[in-house]
Amino acid sequence: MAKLELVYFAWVRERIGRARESIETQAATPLQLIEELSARDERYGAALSDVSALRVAIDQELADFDTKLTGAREVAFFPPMTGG
Amino acid sequence: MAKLELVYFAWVRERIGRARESIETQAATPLQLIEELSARDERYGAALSDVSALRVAIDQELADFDTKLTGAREVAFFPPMTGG
Amino acid sequence: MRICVQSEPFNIAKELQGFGAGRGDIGAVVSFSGLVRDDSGHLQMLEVEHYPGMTEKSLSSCAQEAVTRWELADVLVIHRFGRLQVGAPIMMVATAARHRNAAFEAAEFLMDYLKSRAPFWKREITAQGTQWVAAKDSDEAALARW
Amino acid sequence: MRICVQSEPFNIAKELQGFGAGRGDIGAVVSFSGLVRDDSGHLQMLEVEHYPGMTEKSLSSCAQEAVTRWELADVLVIHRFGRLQVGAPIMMVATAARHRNAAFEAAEFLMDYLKSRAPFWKREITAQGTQWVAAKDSDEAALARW
Repeated sequence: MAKLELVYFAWVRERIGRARESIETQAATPLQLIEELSARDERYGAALSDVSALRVAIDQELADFDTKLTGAREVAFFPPMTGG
Repeated sequence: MAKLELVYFAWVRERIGRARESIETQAATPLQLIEELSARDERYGAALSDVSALRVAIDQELADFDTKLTGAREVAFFPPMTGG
Repeated sequence: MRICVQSEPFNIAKELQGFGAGRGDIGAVVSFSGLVRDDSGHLQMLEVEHYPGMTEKSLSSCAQEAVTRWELADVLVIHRFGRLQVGAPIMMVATAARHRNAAFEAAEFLMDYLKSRAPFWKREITAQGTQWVAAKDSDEAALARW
Repeated sequence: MRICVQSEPFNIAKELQGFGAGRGDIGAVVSFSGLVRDDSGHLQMLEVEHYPGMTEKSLSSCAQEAVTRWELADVLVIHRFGRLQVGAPIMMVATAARHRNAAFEAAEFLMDYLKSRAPFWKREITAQGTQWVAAKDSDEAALARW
């Protein structure tokens, strides 16, 4: 089991109902992490099930949903950015 | 015979040796005007013979060397612009 | 190079003061500023959320990439977060280069990257409620040209 | 719209002060400034000659064309003539529009037209003498895209 800090932004944060949390997980990728979270509570499913509408960052770098989480400390889920 | 104000800029002005002059001419186009001037004095030939290196404006609007001079009051010869 | 992520308002002209000035190797300075626009006539505020830490990192690496690709003499990026009023500047970039094409291209590159790669999210606040601004496919597509 | 043809030096930041500010219909402001560059290390001054009367007319019609094509909310053009020091601004354009692409494109259009269509001629003054700056084919070619 690895310890991970999860952070959420914008409507992902609103749907999950919190901005951050620490979890223990065996997930090897963000996609597995989403499956694991969605099994725990339906709020995660509502926020994270459609990955085409999501972005993920691992340790503050944009990543793919099948990037390995090995060694990761912080994973962030959020909608496509709208800066500028 | 029409009366025309001629103005010159940059190295055209330097080669002709003056910035402006009033002339009487029968030239129907800037090209004919150049031929007429060149016949008068070799300085005009030195300044104006290579029209590919020149631009012409009629009454302060860029024009072609075969544009009709009918009604024109001011004709300017100068090198390609280098503003900006 | 100067990267600012701030909640404080800023003045475009003031930030540009002295940028690229007094040197012999800069021929072109370009600036772009994005302002809070109110298309509906009902916008009260724009709220910008961001990801502290990642924001600074992504803006810096984007600016660094621009400096390398276009040999910029200087680059400036400012982006606000928090609540912004209609008409207020949200962000700005400025580039200084030897030639104008480099300065223009680098500024457009910075904007395109920042739009789709820097972790900011906008929310419109009106009397009727709040709404997250949706990302545009055209913004993502704009990255393809670089 | 503001068009200035002047021998006096100007300050880019100061001229931009308030440009496009305090409105709800402007989302993007772009500025471009051209500065006197010294590539050889021997430039003492840059001298800019112009065609009084035609200069103002050509800058105005160029700005008017940009406003029409890109629905600009505002446009600013300043161009100096006379003797300019190394590092000093020669000219600037600024555009304000609803969207960023319009503001960027209009600014580049103004620059491309101004370079090849406005009656300015530059001459470099060095200790060795003076030399007229030659027009670049690439500047003329740049007009083709509009």
